[in-house]
Amino acid sequence: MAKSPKKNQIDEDLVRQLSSLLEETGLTEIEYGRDDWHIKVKGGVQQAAVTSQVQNTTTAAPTPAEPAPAADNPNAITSPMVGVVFTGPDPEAPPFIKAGDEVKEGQTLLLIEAMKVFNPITATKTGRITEILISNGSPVEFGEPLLVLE
Amino acid sequence: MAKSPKKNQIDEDLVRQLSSLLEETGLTEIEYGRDDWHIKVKGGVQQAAVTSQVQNTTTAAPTPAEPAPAADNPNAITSPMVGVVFTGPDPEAPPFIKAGDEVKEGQTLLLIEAMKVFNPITATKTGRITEILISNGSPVEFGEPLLVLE
Amino acid sequence: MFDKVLIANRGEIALRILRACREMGIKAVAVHSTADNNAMHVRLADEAVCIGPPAAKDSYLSTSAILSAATIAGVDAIHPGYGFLSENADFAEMVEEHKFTFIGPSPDHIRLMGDKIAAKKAVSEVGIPVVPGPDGSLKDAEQARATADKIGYPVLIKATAGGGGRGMKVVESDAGIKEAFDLARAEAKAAFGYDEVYMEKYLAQPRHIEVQVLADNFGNVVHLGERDCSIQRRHQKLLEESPSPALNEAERQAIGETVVKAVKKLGYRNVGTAEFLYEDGNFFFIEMNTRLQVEHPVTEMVCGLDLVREMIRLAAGAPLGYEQSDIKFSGHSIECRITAENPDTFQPSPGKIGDYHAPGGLGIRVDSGLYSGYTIPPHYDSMIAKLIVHAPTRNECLMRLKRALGEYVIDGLDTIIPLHQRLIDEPDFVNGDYDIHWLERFVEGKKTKPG
Amino acid sequence: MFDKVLIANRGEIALRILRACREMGIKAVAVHSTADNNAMHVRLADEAVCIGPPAAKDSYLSTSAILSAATIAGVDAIHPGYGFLSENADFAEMVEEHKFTFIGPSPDHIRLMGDKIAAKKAVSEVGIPVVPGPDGSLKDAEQARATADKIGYPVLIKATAGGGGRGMKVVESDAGIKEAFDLARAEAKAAFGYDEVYMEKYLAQPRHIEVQVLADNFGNVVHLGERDCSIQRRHQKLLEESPSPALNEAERQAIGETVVKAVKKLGYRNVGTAEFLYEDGNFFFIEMNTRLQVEHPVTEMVCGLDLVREMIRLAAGAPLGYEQSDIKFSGHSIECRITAENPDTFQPSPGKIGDYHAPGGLGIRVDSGLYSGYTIPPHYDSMIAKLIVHAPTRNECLMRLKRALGEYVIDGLDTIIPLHQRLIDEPDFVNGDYDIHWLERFVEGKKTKPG
Repeated sequence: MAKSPKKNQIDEDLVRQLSSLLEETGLTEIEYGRDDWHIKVKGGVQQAAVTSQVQNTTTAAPTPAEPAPAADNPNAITSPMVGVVFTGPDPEAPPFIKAGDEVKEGQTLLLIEAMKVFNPITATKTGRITEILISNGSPVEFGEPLLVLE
Repeated sequence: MAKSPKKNQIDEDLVRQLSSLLEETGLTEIEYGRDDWHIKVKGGVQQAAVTSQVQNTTTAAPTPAEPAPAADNPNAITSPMVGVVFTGPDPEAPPFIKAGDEVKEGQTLLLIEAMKVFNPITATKTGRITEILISNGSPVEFGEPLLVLE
Repeated sequence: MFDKVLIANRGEIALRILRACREMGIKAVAVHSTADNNAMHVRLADEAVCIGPPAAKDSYLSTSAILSAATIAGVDAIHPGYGFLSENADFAEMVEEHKFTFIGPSPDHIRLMGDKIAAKKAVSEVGIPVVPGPDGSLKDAEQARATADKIGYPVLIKATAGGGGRGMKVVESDAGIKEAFDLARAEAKAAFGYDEVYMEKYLAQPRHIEVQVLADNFGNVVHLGERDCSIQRRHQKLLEESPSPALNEAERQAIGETVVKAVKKLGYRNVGTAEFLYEDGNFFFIEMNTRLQVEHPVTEMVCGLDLVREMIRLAAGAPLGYEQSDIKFSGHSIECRITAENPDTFQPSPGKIGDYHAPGGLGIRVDSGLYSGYTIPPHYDSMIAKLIVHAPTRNECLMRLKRALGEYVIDGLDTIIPLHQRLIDEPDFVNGDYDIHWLERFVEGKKTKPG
Repeated sequence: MFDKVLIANRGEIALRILRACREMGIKAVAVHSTADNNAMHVRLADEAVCIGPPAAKDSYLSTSAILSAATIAGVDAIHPGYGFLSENADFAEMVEEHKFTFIGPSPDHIRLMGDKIAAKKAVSEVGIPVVPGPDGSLKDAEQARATADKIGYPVLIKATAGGGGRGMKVVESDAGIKEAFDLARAEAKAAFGYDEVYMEKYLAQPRHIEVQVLADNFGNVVHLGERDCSIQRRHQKLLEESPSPALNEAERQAIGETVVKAVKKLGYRNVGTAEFLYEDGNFFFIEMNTRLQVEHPVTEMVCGLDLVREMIRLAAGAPLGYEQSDIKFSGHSIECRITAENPDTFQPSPGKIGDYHAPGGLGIRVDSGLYSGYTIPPHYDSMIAKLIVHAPTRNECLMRLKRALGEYVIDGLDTIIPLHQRLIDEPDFVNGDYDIHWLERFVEGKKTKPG
């Protein structure tokens, strides 16, 4: 077996041999070295299938559902319910807040209408609205980010 | 292939070769080094599914088929056909050879009977029989190791 | 016909309904909790709306969240599947108030059949045989004792709001009556927030046999034969088959006609199942399920109808379009419910699916949202797949089922597939000789032997 | 009945046969080349014997290797599947000489039908309509020209030993006759080592419709209706359906009875398929396939029989046990052959399967040995799976097929699934309005458009 491989030449049999050794031994990694050369092989990690499956099944699906990216921004205020979001008390009135506004904890920022009931979304802390992620009258899912308060 | 890669220069063929090796072997990473150069490639973790699937489907299968372990010993002489192996010219006669015997290249070691025809298995080189892996009259698959000649 | 239907459910039944919608050219809207973001029915849906956190009460049981989603998505109708809100009359009513079509029976019938005592009275009035027992609830242990003396021990004390065996107690003799009465009340209270209980004659070794019916809005009703669901553990069905090995053609026809007549008289619509206990050739009504059932596929396999498709058609106001004489039964079908549980200890085993490979070939059907890499959320029912097999005869069906169970690979967690494999090898089962207590005894027996 | 059967094939059909054996309680012995060590049928087999290297000629086509394996394993019978040795009369003969049962027609019938000219003559003598043309081979270009003048252009020059379109040439006019004759001879020589060719009338826009028959060893014969296999590319079938959208009930019965009568007269046994070209209400015999066919599942779906099971039963000497009047057809079935090829360029795409997820639910059948992580060897046919769909009507069948193709995940290589998805959306196909040239035209058309 493994005689020292010639300059810059991969000894494929050596790699294959080590790979079948992985198979056989159940090891996940083998590193082997000689004075003037060394080799290291790693076996597969189970995880793999998952993520790729996710991508692929999603491809296969006509219209994949996007998980609500709530987690994306720790400062994002997310919707506590599915409904329609309103930026002001009524269509004519100006919005409660706009990007850049300083707001006080407890201050009403938006309304979410569900089952004819208007639920106020209030500031979780005193701070500044850096971004508004929704538009007036748009439907929102549970957990959907509405705006960013920093 | 790969001539010695110059300083700060990538030998693309070498990378391609290793990546196809990943593909082929189902490895996820190959690191390969020499005094004056070294390389390491990681594959999509993908591969993983293979081996585990192999194990699992096999578990689910009533009686999994074992791939002929021909490769196990480079000095093993394997069966060139499916058939029944005989250690001597006829049931009464003594076997052609026994473990420990010195044999000459071309010398008949065994007979394999397939379709009423007896096919001689001859020594591929001059050497010593270190092991006999089959018993007289036993069936053998294609590629099944018969004996070890060193 | 509807353009868009909301599926107010999850798991394999949500996928089942989605597939029917697809095949009818109807857009399917999935609603899901955050725990189901990657569920197969969510991925394959035309639209998906996240309606709440994992806890079912805040998502799949939240009428307001589901109706808001329906409004936003602009659907025409809502299919409730089974479980969750499927037998909630108030929900069905709200759905209709919001001008959506509820794909199922009328709220009134759901309400009627939801009250076990009222249901028993109602169906017996239209000619369905019921279990001997007073048709009133029991006010105290004394009345319970008196009633038991009248109908004779053993007796069964059940929660009026019952279901799934909770608030259900068997009493063998006078001695145990008070304790059983109190226990049943307590359990009923805990399970249904409502402690009314009633009593009926307890049958020693009955089979569970149920009759499937379909009814349009014009009084046309057909039955689709029976399902034998006697293989149960803790009142949970594990394996169902159609036809029942216990019925002969005459019995089949007789009970079918009885149920059809009754359903017509009740003015019942859409889909329904009359559940019976069957002992010594007699049927005793248990309850009427006003929804699609988990085990509906075995009926589909033997009568060639797509029940979900039919529910949608009928809900849209289409007439049945066929009569009893058009219903042809062919072959035998068995369904194995595959749960993520240890086959010996029944420990739930949620987690991530490693390799997944469903059996294939002739006569095999798999209804499941599983895929390699999917993580089964711990918040919901442990049923993860249904393996349904169809063949010309029961014997071929058993051989095919055995073959298919052997091919099924669900890696990364425990499933009860090994239990199914053991039980279909049992002579009793092979001979169709089992009652609703058989599996409990079998499981106990097995546990003592090496797994 | 047999105790042990050797499956002399690979891929999905080996698995198909293995499943039938399992369900009949017969031990299945797989034989395989070193390239198929990890094939699903090898893993699921009761016994597996490696018979040679990847090259088919040294393994799946090696009669001696297969018969040695059969001897060693001590089987009762050998099922040849399709392709490989399935229509090799000498092999069938050797199998019987070795005292094994060959699961298929008699060697004599295989030999007769293997010779296209003799077959045409034989079947026309028992009343099967054939394509106009002399029943002798052509000795030279001159005779070819004379014959063409007689039957009129366009004509088709075909290899006597033909199959799969090799050694087949269409001649539009007198001008092209010599070149076509020489080419056909050369191709025939190359493909079959035998350059005899013959001529018949060329049909401009025929459909390929074939009739499935089953015959026992006692002269009982039934037909199982027809399959329409007109969706072909380079003479390779891609999609098949039953019943044919082109036939009416009268035509179906007529051709079925004609074939049954003929098969009885020929004393034919086991399974067989009479292939016809169909144009303007007329059938013209092409050839008789003396084996199980790739597309047999669509017949199984509509008539409820397990063809492999029947082959085994009949080979074991069992009588048919039913008559033509017992064969009931229900619904519609379509099979999509899924090959590992680029859907636009048809470049073969062997390699390792990444994620694999087969469609499920009502009316879906998948026959395939694929699994996640399996490496498709480059040495054999590119067909890796068959998706078979069944529904009450052709329209529902198409909707279901569309749904199922959308769910099918075969990752890591190209498959022609996208081509199937496109073609079932084509109005021509939806209307059943296609002939054997339709797909070629469709594919050409598509190629010009963005993929």
